Amino acid sequence: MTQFSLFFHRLASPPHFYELSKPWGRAFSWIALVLILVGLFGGLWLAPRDFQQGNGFRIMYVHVPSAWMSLFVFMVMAASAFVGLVWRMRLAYAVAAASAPLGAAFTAVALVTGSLWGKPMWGTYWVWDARLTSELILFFLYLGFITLNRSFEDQQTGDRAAAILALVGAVDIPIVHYSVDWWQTLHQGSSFKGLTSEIAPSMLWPLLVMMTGFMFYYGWLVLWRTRSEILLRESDREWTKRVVGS
Amino acid sequence: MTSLHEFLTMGRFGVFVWPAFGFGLLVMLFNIYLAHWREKSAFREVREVHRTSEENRS
Amino acid sequence: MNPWIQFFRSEVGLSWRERRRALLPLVFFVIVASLFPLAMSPRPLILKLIAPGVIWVDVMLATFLGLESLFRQDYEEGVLEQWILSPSSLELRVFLKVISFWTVTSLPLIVMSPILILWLSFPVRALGILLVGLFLGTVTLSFLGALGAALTVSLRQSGMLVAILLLPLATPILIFGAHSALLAADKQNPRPALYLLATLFFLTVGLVPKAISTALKVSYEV
Amino acid sequence: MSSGLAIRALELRRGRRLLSRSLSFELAPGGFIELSGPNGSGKSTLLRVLSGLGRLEAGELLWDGRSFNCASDEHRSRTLYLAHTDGLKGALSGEENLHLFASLRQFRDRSEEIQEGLDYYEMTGLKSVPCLRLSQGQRRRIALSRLRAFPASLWLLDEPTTALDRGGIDRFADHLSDHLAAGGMAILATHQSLPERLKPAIRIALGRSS
Repeated sequence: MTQFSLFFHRLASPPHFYELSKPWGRAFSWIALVLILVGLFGGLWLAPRDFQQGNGFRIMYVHVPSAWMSLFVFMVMAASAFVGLVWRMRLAYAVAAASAPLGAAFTAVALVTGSLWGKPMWGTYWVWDARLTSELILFFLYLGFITLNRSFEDQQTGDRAAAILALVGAVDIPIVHYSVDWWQTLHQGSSFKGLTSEIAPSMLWPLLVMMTGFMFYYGWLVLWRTRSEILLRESDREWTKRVVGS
Repeated sequence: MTSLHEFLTMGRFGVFVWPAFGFGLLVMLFNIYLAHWREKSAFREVREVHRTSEENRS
Repeated sequence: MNPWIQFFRSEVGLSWRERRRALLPLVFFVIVASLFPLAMSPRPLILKLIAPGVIWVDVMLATFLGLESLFRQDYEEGVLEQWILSPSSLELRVFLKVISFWTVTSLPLIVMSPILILWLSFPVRALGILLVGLFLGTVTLSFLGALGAALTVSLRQSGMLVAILLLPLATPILIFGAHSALLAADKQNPRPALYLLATLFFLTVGLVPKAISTALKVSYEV
Repeated sequence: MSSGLAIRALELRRGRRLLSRSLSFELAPGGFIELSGPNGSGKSTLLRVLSGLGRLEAGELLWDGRSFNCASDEHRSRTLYLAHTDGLKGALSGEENLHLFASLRQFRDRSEEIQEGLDYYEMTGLKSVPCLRLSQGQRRRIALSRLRAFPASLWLLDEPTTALDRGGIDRFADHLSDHLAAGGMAILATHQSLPERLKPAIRIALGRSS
């Protein structure tokens, strides 16, 4: 067993995961804090005004990372749902259940900041732009996952049912995005080409730093929440008594 | 950014930029609180399960 | 006689025997469609624009609400257990069950829709495209709704839940379906929309039965 | 022990609770196992796992010495599982239910055997009455006639004799003895005591989780 797969094998067993994830979580939280602060400083202070939108474009530094995270977290959810269904790993279900609320939060942020960005640019808070509309539908998918996951008194059935929904949802997201895009071009000509096409390097690096910061922030929170979820799912096992008893 | 004034007002966009970052910060902090609350309720429930299974066995 | 045909006939026969329950979606469909002129204005110019959208959203809701308890009775009577234990393909059995539901519940909606949409002053020449779109759409929606019914089969009542879970997934069908009729009404070429809808039709009919049978097995592996 | 069913170190779980200490037993053809134990002790769960419905937590299953998967079509075609619920559609009559069951078991035509099964359990007179109008005992008799109409070497019966009257129990006892005499096997979960003439090869008492 090579060192690498030994690590994963031990990580996959809930008690080891519970202990191993704590130091990693703490590390992620500090890295996330530093990256986000640097990104904010770069984005809000250093980056030059956009000749078209003035300072309004700075909303991008919170909108784009959260929009990207809302998609990334759904893919993590779908992947762990698949692992859970195929290899029957409780830890995988715990990761999916832990990620769902975080993904929903990122989607909410993306929606609100998107409409706040829309006001100065298009004059209205909500415009049926293809990306925002897909984000809205993604938000409903997250709510569907959370609702289904928690509507069974046996958690295992809830996990598996929600996992199937997550997999079907993951297949559906690109289709939804394409159909909304098709619908958008049908009515309003080509959808708004955002700023990202010709973005100056001094504007770009803070965006990448912010996105990485968000990833670590998600990493920290998902490890933390997964610990609680795995505790709930393993409450019949002995090791949870030691953890909870203290 | 030329001056602190421009930073604060964001050149007439402040009314959109700051609420956007404010909401983002609010949600990220709320996430942390939720995670903390979830851990507390998980601990409470697992203690409950262990207590009842103790009673069943005795 | 081939066991599959025997199974399909008994399913259709059974739903036909309880057609009062199966026709509720039709009544729902007619009532909801006739609410819109009251809510908006009777002027044909306005109604014409919203007609396809009204019919399609109405069909979607009627299908999901009609499908909610597709497997529940079989689950409670222990018959679903025998399906899973039978040495034959569960996917094909689920496929036949959904088609039998479609025949008894969705087909009347399609037959009724031309009348309703003409009330909404929809041009007659575009009726053909509407019916093709509704055929493809209702079958696809029936399979998606059946997935929702399978995911929630062990819940006491899950009326709204099935709609909430599946509506986001059904938006592409709504978009292509409603717009194929809208484009036809405006004398534009509806074919691209119909082809896209047909793609979703084959994708759903091909993949979703597998998801449904997994969902049914999940509710048993307590 | 080559022929028959063998279970090694089987562990059962319902939801989060471990149901029983690990179980091991071997059942030779011609014998049956009597499963007893209070409610919730895992009787039904064991039957469901062996029928291929439930998920095995741990343990190994052998059929004639060869390991097998409960959820395989091969195992399902040689097993008949009678659950707590009779598995009968209320809107259909007894006969229609059995024909539907025939299509489930992929039989093209099974009418004689179905007729014979209904005759054996004295349900011919009521065969076209919708099941929801039959009494619990009558429905149980139709469910049991399924065992007669369709071949299976392993029977998994969850309280087969509930709601049966004295005559019904005797008929079932004869039916079971014929099945065993023909080399069949069975696992019965029961509350009531079985007629004395039925001698279980193995008795397993599932207590509260130990």
